[in-house]
Amino acid sequence: MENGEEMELIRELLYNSGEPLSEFYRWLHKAWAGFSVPPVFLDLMIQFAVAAAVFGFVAVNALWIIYYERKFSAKLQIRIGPNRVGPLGLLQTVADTVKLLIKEDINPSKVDRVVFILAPGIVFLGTFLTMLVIPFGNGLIAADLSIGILYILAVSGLAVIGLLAGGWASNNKYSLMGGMRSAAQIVAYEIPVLVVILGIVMLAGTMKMGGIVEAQAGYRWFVIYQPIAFLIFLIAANAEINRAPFDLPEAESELVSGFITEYSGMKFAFFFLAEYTNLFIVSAVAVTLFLGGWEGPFFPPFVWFIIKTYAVVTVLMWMRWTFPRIRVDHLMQFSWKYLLPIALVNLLVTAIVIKFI
Amino acid sequence: MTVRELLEKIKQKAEIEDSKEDLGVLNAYVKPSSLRSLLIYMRDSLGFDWMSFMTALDMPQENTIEAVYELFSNSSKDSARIKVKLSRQAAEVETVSDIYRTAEWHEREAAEMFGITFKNHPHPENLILTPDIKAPLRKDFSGGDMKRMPE
Amino acid sequence: MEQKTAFEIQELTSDEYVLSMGPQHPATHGVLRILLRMDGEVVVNLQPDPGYIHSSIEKICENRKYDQVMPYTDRMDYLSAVSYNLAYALAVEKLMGLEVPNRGRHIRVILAEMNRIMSHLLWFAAYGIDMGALTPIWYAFRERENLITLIEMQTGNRLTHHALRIGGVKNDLPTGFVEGLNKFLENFNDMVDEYEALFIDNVIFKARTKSIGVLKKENAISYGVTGPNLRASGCDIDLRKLAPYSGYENFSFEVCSEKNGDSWDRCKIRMNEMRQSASILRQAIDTLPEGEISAKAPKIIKPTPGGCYAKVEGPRGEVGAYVVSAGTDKPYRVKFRSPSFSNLSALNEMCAGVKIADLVAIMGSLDIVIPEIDR
Amino acid sequence: MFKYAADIIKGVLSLCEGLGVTLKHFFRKPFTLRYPDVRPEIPLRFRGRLVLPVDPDKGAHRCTACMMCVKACPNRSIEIEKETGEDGKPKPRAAKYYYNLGTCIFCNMCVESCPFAAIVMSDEYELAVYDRETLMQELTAENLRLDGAKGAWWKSKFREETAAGKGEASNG
Repeated sequence: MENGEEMELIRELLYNSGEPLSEFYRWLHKAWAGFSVPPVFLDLMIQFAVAAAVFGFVAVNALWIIYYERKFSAKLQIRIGPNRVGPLGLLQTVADTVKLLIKEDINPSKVDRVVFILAPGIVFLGTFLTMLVIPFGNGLIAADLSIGILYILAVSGLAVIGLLAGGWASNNKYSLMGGMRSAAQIVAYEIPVLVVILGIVMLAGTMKMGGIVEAQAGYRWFVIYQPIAFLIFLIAANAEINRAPFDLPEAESELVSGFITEYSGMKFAFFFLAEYTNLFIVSAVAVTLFLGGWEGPFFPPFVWFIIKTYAVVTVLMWMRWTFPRIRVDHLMQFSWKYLLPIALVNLLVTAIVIKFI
Repeated sequence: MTVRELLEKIKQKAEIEDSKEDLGVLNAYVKPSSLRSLLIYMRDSLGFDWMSFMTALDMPQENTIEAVYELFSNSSKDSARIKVKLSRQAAEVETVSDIYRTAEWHEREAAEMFGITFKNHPHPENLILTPDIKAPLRKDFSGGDMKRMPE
Repeated sequence: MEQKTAFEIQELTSDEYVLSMGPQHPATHGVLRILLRMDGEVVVNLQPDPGYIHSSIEKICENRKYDQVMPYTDRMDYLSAVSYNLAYALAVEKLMGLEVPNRGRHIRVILAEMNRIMSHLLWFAAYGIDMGALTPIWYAFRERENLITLIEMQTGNRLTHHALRIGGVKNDLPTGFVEGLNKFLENFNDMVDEYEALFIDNVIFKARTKSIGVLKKENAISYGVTGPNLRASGCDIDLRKLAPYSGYENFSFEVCSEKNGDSWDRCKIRMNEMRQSASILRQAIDTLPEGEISAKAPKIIKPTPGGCYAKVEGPRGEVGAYVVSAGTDKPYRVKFRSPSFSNLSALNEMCAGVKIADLVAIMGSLDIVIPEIDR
Repeated sequence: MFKYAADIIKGVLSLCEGLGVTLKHFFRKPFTLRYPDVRPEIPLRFRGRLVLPVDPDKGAHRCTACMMCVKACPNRSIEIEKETGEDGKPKPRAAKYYYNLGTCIFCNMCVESCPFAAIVMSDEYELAVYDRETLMQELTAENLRLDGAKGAWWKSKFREETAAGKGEASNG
């Protein structure tokens, strides 16, 4: 294959999404043709710009989501929440982040240094890569891969390596236990999620994120066809991102802080950032798969997407601040004895219905 | 059961050195050798199923340490205080932690606070103090920075 | 200084390891260390190691006058200071033959029951945190704050009240106290219902506490376990009923007890006890007698030689004070029998073969207060 | 199979009940006292730091150095130096009243024992300091004037006593 063809293929893969962005790319390429520089540099620059944009969004969104969670939980708990830094405490998380970034970064002497330092990076990388295929609006997607949803499942699996590595490298019994728990938990809950997504893919006939949303056009949202699947997805995905009531890997009252016990400063901030971005991603995927993505009246698609995502985020937070933590063996039982069988039955029924009706 | 009746009953089972009534509660001084058999008898036959606490009293002027066992009966609401006089220099008594399990910790506490040895105790190590502090609740204990109150 | 080792290394099989839980651990509620012999997540054996914050109050008391001991008794159980006050005051009054006037006894009961509710509310709050539910604490602290404000009006302090004196209480009820208490009691039962709906009846919570940490009746009695922990094992012993003190015989209330002796029963009992305490408080403020609040105690208290053991039903169980007088103005020896001390000693009995998460659930349900163990 | 379904439904219902409680609280007013901006109401009997206020009638403190508070204190937090007259003999008046805030347990025993209502526990509750040395306080040097509800209460206390002519009465 010639070099040009290959580039064309990659470009096709990356930019073949809906309208505005790819139009913009085409226009850029046309303009670029005026200079005598190979177009591969332009591609690289676009890649960097996209990466920077996604990173910026991840960071700002995480800051906002932390603030939102603190305010929301405060409201549930009849208190006020952050209200000192900035108007209504809006800059509280910014101040916290700055604090974390300038804090001393402690590497305990007995840790496995390389793995210890790499672990937060791996966890964050998995999160960051997932962000690339979230369809924020019609065509507003960094890379609309034809295997989008599969890509999400594959990449989000990276996080477990990071958590386990962090727990193991900390050389702390509590951390190790936390890491082990997270591995067991994510493996157990990946399967119900997979089965549920399979049903959606069957309905939509595509694995492309944009395609799944388009399959729901005309308010035929999959949540109407698959309400049980939606619930299973919410629960299992919540477990997969280690949030209460499934926050066993960090289980404060049992394992002190689980795998992040020994982490401080910047590395801790990375774990924290990944955790809250994961919350957003899970909600965004739920919106994409079940709630019609960006579809909605009056407002532009992007706004609708954000509104829906934050609605799901709110529900997850509501659950978090109400329920006690589940026990580790109950967690496994819940997945294998309840979620998985129900998800399988759901899948079977879906398959039969699609086949014969 | 009045104090007198109780005293009569336990006199048949154990060697009572001395006894007195203190605000309606029997205080019986028992020979260390018959302590265990007495407590078993009281628990099984007299219904004293409850040991409130076990502690000790240091009596330097008599050169003794009294081990105090406070018993209570949930059925008849009777109390009894069994005491054992031990010598201060070699305070040693059989453990009763297999008769009343609660005595296990109370004896450990008394052992380190008063320097009493409980024979056959399942966990003879210290419970509360570090080993460098010896018998602080004895009257003649003098720690580094202990001060008396103004009179 | 030699290190305390509960488990010898040789004892461990190759699968097992020793985990040191505490002295700084979110679930130990203070400075308590528990050495766990673990097999994966399963606790094989454990050994509590208290003593990190020992305050030697019993030694201090030997060097204080009888009335000066009273503020120290506050500090053993800072969650219900009045129960220790009361045990000590009852012991000294019995030694001196003092009779507390009716109104004084009534106020003592009011304060003691308020303390019981406060303590149970704090247990509820802390247990929520132990179990990973982060919201109950705020609701419980709201009610507790209302009560503390009332107690602060009466005694002048929020936790270490120093409310009682030998012979009675220090202060009469201030104006507005009865109204405030009435207002609090009005919707307190609804609040307890809400707590139960939020937390105690939750299916996750039930799964984590039912038939976990079972303490059999005969074990409970042998270990000297008292209070709600004993009553959960099917033994309805409550000193307020069994050996009434301070006029408890004048109030009608139920002794809450359950059958199974597991963690959930212990929780249920505490919730019910809060309702019963509220009912006692209602009766107490309705039948508050007039008159003196304190007997005339001599300025220098010198009881006749002898020993006296007085016990009261604290929120955690039998709180006792064994006061030995030698006829001087200072007690010869004061021994405090603290319920948490005995309750914690039974922990090993309940925890064989449970998971580490269950251990937290069991310890939380025992409601231990560390300064009470490290007197 | 039926039990399996019933278990799920029962579980979900109990979870919904909990969600309902938190939702109800979502619409309630916050219970928070916005502390540094809004100050809590301090009851009259509150036991804060010990103070030796200036008697407005006399223009000086009321302490006669009778040492009752020193003896009553269960923690030896008070020490008093008597004033010496020109003849070198001690006079019944405190020259220096040392109060150790670090060891004080706020039990109010000193105030109760004072026969002249000279000392009182104030409303101050923000007692943390940066320096251990400052915990040892010398109260006569403060020349503190006690105002507000507490001050009025204190004044009525000792005026009552001086009017009745008895030197000894309980306070607190």
